[in-house]
Amino acid sequence: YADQPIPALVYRTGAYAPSGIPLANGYLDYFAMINERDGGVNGVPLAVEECDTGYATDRGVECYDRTKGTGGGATVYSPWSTGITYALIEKATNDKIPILSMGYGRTSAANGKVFPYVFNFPATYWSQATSVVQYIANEAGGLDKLKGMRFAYIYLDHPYGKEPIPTLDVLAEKFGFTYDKYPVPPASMTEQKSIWLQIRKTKPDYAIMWGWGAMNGTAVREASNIRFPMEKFIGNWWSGGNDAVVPAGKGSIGYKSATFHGVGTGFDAYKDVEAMYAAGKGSSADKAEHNNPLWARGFANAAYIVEAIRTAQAKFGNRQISGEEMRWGLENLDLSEERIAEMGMTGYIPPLKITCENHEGDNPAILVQQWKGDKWEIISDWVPAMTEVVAPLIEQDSAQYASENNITPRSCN
Amino acid sequence: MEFLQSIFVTPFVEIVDSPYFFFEVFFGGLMAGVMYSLVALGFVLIFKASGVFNFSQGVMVLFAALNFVGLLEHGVPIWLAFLITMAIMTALAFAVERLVLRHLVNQEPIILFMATIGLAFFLEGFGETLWGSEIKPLEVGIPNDVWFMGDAMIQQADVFAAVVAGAMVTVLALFFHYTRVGRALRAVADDHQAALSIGIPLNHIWIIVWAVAGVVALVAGILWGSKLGVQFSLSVIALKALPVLILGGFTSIPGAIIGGLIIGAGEKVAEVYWGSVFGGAIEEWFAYIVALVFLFFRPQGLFGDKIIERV
Amino acid sequence: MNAQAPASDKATDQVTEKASSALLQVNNIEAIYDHVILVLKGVSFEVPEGGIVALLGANGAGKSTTLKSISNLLRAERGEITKGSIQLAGQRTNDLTANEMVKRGCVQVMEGRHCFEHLTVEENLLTGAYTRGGASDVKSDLEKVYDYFPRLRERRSSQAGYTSGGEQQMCAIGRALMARPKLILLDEPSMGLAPQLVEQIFEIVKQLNENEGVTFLLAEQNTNVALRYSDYGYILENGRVVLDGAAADLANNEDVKEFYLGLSTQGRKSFREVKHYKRRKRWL
Amino acid sequence: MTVTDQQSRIGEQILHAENITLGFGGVKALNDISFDIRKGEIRSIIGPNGAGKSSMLNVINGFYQPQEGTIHFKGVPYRPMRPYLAASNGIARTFQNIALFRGMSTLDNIMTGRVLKMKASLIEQAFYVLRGKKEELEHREHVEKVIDFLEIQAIRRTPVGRLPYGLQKRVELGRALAAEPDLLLLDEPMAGMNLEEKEDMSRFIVDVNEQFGTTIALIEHDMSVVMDLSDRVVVLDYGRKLADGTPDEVRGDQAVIDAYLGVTHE
Amino acid sequence: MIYREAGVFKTSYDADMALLPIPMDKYFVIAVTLFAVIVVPFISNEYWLGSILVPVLILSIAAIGLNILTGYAGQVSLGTGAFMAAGAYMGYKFVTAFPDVNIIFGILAGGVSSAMIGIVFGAPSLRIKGFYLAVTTLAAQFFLIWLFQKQPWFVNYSISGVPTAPPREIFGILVTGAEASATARYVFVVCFTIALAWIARNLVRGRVGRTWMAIRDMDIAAELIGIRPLQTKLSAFAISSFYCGVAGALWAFCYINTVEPSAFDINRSFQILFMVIVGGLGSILGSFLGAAFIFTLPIFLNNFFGVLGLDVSTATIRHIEFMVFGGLIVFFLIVEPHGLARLWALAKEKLRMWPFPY
Ligand SMILES: Nc1ncnc2c1ncn2[C@@H]1O[C@H](COP(=O)(O)OP(=O)(O)OP(=O)(O)O)[C@@H](O)[C@H]1O
Ligand SMILES: Nc1ncnc2c1ncn2[C@@H]1O[C@H](COP(=O)(O)OP(=O)(O)OP(=O)(O)O)[C@@H](O)[C@H]1O
Ligand SMILES: [Mg+2]
Ligand SMILES: [Mg+2]
Repeated sequence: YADQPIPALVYRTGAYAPSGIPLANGYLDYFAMINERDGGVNGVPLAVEECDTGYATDRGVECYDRTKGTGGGATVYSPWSTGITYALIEKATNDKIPILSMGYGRTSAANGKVFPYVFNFPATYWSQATSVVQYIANEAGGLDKLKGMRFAYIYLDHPYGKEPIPTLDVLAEKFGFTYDKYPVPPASMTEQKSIWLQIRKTKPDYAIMWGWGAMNGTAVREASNIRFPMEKFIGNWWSGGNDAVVPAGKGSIGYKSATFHGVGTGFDAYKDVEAMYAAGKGSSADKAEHNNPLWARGFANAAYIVEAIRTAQAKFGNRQISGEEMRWGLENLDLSEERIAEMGMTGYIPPLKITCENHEGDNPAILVQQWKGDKWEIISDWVPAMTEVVAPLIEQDSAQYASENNITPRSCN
Repeated sequence: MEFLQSIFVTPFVEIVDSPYFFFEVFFGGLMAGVMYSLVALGFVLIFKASGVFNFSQGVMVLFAALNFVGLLEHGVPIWLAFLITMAIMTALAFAVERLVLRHLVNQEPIILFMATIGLAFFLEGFGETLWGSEIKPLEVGIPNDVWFMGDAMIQQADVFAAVVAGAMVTVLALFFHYTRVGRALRAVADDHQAALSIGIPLNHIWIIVWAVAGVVALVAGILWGSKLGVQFSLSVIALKALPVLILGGFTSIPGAIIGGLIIGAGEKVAEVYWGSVFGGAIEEWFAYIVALVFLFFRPQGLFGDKIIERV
Repeated sequence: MNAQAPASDKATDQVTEKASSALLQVNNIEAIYDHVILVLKGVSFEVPEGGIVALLGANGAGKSTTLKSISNLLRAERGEITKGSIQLAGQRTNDLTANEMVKRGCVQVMEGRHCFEHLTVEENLLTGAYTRGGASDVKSDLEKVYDYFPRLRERRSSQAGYTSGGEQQMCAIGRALMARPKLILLDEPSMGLAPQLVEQIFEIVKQLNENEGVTFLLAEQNTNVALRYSDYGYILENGRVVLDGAAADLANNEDVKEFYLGLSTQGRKSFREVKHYKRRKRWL
Repeated sequence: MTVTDQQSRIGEQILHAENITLGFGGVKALNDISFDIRKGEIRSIIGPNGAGKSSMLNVINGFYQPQEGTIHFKGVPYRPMRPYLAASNGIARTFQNIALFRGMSTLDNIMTGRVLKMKASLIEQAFYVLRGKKEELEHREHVEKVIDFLEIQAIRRTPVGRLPYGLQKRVELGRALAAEPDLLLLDEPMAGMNLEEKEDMSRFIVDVNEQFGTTIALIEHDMSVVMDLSDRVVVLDYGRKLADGTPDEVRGDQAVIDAYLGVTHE
Repeated sequence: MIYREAGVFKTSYDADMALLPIPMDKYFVIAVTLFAVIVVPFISNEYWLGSILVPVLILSIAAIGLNILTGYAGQVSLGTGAFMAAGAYMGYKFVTAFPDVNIIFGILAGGVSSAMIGIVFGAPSLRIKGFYLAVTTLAAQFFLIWLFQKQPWFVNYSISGVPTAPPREIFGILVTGAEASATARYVFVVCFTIALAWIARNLVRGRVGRTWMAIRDMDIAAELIGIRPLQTKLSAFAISSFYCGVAGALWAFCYINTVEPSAFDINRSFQILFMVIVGGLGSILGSFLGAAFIFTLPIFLNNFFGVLGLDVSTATIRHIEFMVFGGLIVFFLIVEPHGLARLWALAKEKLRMWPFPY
């Protein structure tokens, strides 16, 4: 068999390296483990090729162009960057290579009719926003309690950070809470004094953060500086890495964040990884890093890809599969509890079913994790998204996109 | 109409009806400004003493901090780590002089500027190869508690930083103005060739300032590092130092600190009271607008040397 | 240094034996700018201890370049000596840095002032004494310079950048004196100075030379004055020494008279009367 | 030259400075100076260093704004005066410390002398068509005349930064001439030149003055040159006007001898 | 004598003032141009066309722009990225507002609006000089990017905030957007590049160019001989920004296919500045050399280690890449402060004198 080429657009350098490194390690570790343990997917070894984007869009595009041809055609891309994802959507669609932007990138890409080659399961930013609000409601004891609440929304002043705003507006409308927007300019992520002074003044019931890179750590730090109650401070899943809590030291204990997969060290799958480490293989990471949600996220992302490959192989045979076939694999991905158990990931990733029209998956949901000072702990069970809120937004945005780029949505039956 | 009001009326009303908060913002701004000054100071030193706009100052902060934590992580006691890092920064100064500046004597400023950017790239790569790009927490026992003045909250860490900065500025300012070497430094900045012709050893001079700037960078690195953790972004704070630099004047050490205070306080107050009107995140460019306004009246910055125009 | 170096070095050694009294010896040097522009094509001359030697020659002859090669300021202009050797007090100095030269007592006053604009006149002078460390007698020297140039005393506290051309010239010369050098290389000292100041400067040169035994090498356009004050002269024409001799002899040399002193047989002719067809004579 | 054809050459006042006073903080560079320049004459300004000569020129072409006094040029008073106005009124100058555009070739330097005479629009220049092209050629032709006149054909394309001092001064003169000025201000054009070059320079100055009838204001420290060339000389001394008259009058003046000439030597 | 300019005699100033007075140069340039337009598309593969040549050419345009401002007019600017962004966003607005106007005008519209913005931010240059000015141009950088982010109008209120470059055709061939073939995009870009380079050349050797250089070399003297500083500086800012704007528009439409702010952040500004300085201040050719060098060097290094097949982590590679990159910049500056273009010129001089050393 020819190997299954999987280019990995990672970033271990630049301003976002602290988040990029664990992601990359987790991502590569899973593939490595598959090769080590099972000699590849049904005997087809995975040929993973790193290309460091430094989180820069043009560099990412270049990486894509450079690697897409390797080993008979790349299987799938996970750009790990909203900017790069946006830049690649059309390119990849043209080249018939699927993109799995897992929990980032273009939310409306969840509409498989318009974006046949883009997948963003298991949950999108908009779903996440609703889940977070849902969680707050649960804490407060019901959605009705939201009425009259006041939130602070701290976000990176960048398309990524602004994505959930339309959703939040709808929710605010719907449940009668208000929220103040606090944009953090990318060029001065490390300078948030003014924001937190205002928060100290307005004393919001909850602070929600859509941050990235150095912004996360700074925010948590400043929050602890002004003695903001940490358990009322909840970040999205990209604000939930160790890099967010390290700078503030003890001050960050109690800080919460969303995640769409389990964290911790107990999962069976991890044991095989540790075995691999013992054998001196795998990434430079040590098992301590497994506690970092970002590592776990990279790991999960790889797991999904491998499962998609299996699915595709089931249809097209156990050989190297093409990008197009991979797309089919992703589109027909169906992870049952049993399968997840076989993967040794029970409680780590939720059951998931992708369809032609829905690339986000059938039950977007989040877990909420909390920083205990030495490790993260899951403190909630799955909080489902309010799909009824999100769906229309997705419709609207993908429709606009389709019209702008004169795309006629495909039919899924 | 009501837009105008939100610019010219509402903010002042707010200021009046919660003065404590205003004080808090204002003071917080001043303190933020001091942190900028720490970085700006490094720029000023090197510019004043060699006419080089040292863009690598930001990276030097990162580099110093990286070495410092790196050593701490290897169990070196703080004071020793500090000394070793100082030594490293001095060694760096030597290297820079030998390998870069020496060969660029008497070149146009922009060429030297460019060279320092090259240096920045190198240092960044070098530092991270040595110590990796992961984020590293830095704990050196800087007081992390708060004081209250009425409702207003004051971070002890900020005050600490301010004291340190103040001390450094005073020492350096005196050094430059009243010592023979200080005079020589300014001479070099004016005219490399003439300085050579009267026997000022450019290379020593450069080593001295770069070493001093290195130490300043180290101090800045420690203060910033214990705030943000030591990570790549430390090098980016250089950008925050630039408006401070032009406002205070490239060649003025006190200017660095005063510029810092003005910018810091200005941008924070603006952000808090006027930011929302413009949709927030204005402080990023506001600093530059402030600087621009000042420069319009004093093109050489508040305290910079006058730009001499003769024919 | 290139292949010829050793050879020329031997040559020098012989020279050294021959004239050991020479404080400065320039042996057959070639200087080149930007790796391509060859300016000095084998210049040799020597300056005796306690002498005043004049380098004469048209623009672009290479006078300044020669001085810069001696004081090692050439490198700062992307120039270099590709051949030959320079010896100060018998020691080869080609590879020294400029400030080592100053330490050894050889200071150049550069063509076109080069004051430190932002420093005051006084600070300029003080930096001149840099190599002397915190020497105590700096103050008195400062006073001496002010006595030489009273105008500087008046302007002592104004930034050099704002002083007039001549004032800057004085400042530059004064600054060099502050280093208490053994050998001063003066590049066009009289440029832009009022007549009586020109005289004055050369008087100062003479005094220093006589009272304090300072040696001078001056590149000067004002041949007339230069020859009156110096005791030996070399004439440079595009990169080569074409004529040399005791100042007095040169002053009486017909060609020098005509082309440098403008004294043809029938005395000095008016600048108005200069003829367009005037024959331009060159030695080569 | 005989008195008569001197009269014929020299016309009425072209420039008239009244009670010019200019101070910088402490120093009074110029103190209530009045003098005039007649059309077609060569007018020298001499005086000790720091007397205010260059400052005077700077006032005349509007680089310094005098605190007091007015200047009439071609009969019209002007102040405050922007430098480029002076230029467009026909005042060109050279500088004491050479102010050439070091990065540009001799040719380009002199071409810049003609900017005021070029009118092509940006578009025409961008596509090098119509006036854009025509002008370039016309003016190039004129500039070549200047180059020939100054005998600097050889260094046409050399970046001026590399030229030896003397030639730079010559190029600078060329740049001024290219503007075909009515009044030409020369600040120590012969400083740092040897005799031969001074002779050339004088020749150019005389020719410019005689052939094109350009009025010239000359600052120079070489007395023999000044005395030979100029029709009238004004002597400044630390901001004051010391004397004003024909070379011989001035040469005779005791005050001038004390303050400036010192021992005459020729 | 391999390369010769001696022995070439011109009979008219016209000939002497031609773009390239020396025949050798002329033939060389013509050859290269033809090669670039006609041959390259056939011989090079999609990766080279789409991911190396297109961006290099686009960046060259930006570099020429900055070179006009910094290299010729002597005004250091760190706001290039913002002016590119202006071109991109305004170009996008124009193209979407007038879907059936030829895309070329869309690109130019981007350039023009950028030029206007350039004038505004150039105004302080009258009083503020040198590095002070350089730093103030950062105001443009941050303010504009902020503006384009804040105002949904600039992105036609798309919720995602990152609109994709609409596909447009010329002669029925797609030239923008992702569907456009690399070849088409390349040809489109290369034509722009050549035209703009030619115009730039005309400008800098003509009157306006000379006034720029005059201001650069000695602004006071320039003013005293009748050059109006403000006009001159503003014209430089305008034209420079125009070039940057066009480059920005092309970047968005023909390379990354999206209009997103982070593509034009401050790092872009610096990248262009490197190109200009390493390439050679005050040289059009230099702009190209610089762009090619700065853009391809990291990629080359990155592949290089891969080729060596030595087992170093991508992180280390990237770090070494940084070190080598920085090192090389310094190295080049030391070898020749006036950049690659000057090296090229020196090489020619050596050739002229060959086989003599000097
Ligand atoms: N930095 C430089 N780069 C290139 N060429 C130079 C440089 N400096 C001087 N030259 C060339 O060297 C030659 C000699 O210059 P130099 O200044 O030594 O002459 P000079 O005798 O001092 O003339 P002057 O009397 O005008 O000062 C000149 O032809 C000049 O073109
Ligand atoms: N811009 C200025 N600021 C301060 N002082 C100035 C300025 N310009 C000139 N001066 C002073 O005014 C006086 C006259 O200067 P100016 O240059 O006119 O002298 P000058 O007659 O040209 O002397 P020189 O013959 O040496 O050139 C000098 O003392 C100088 O210091
Ligand atoms: Mg000379
Ligand atoms: Mg003068």
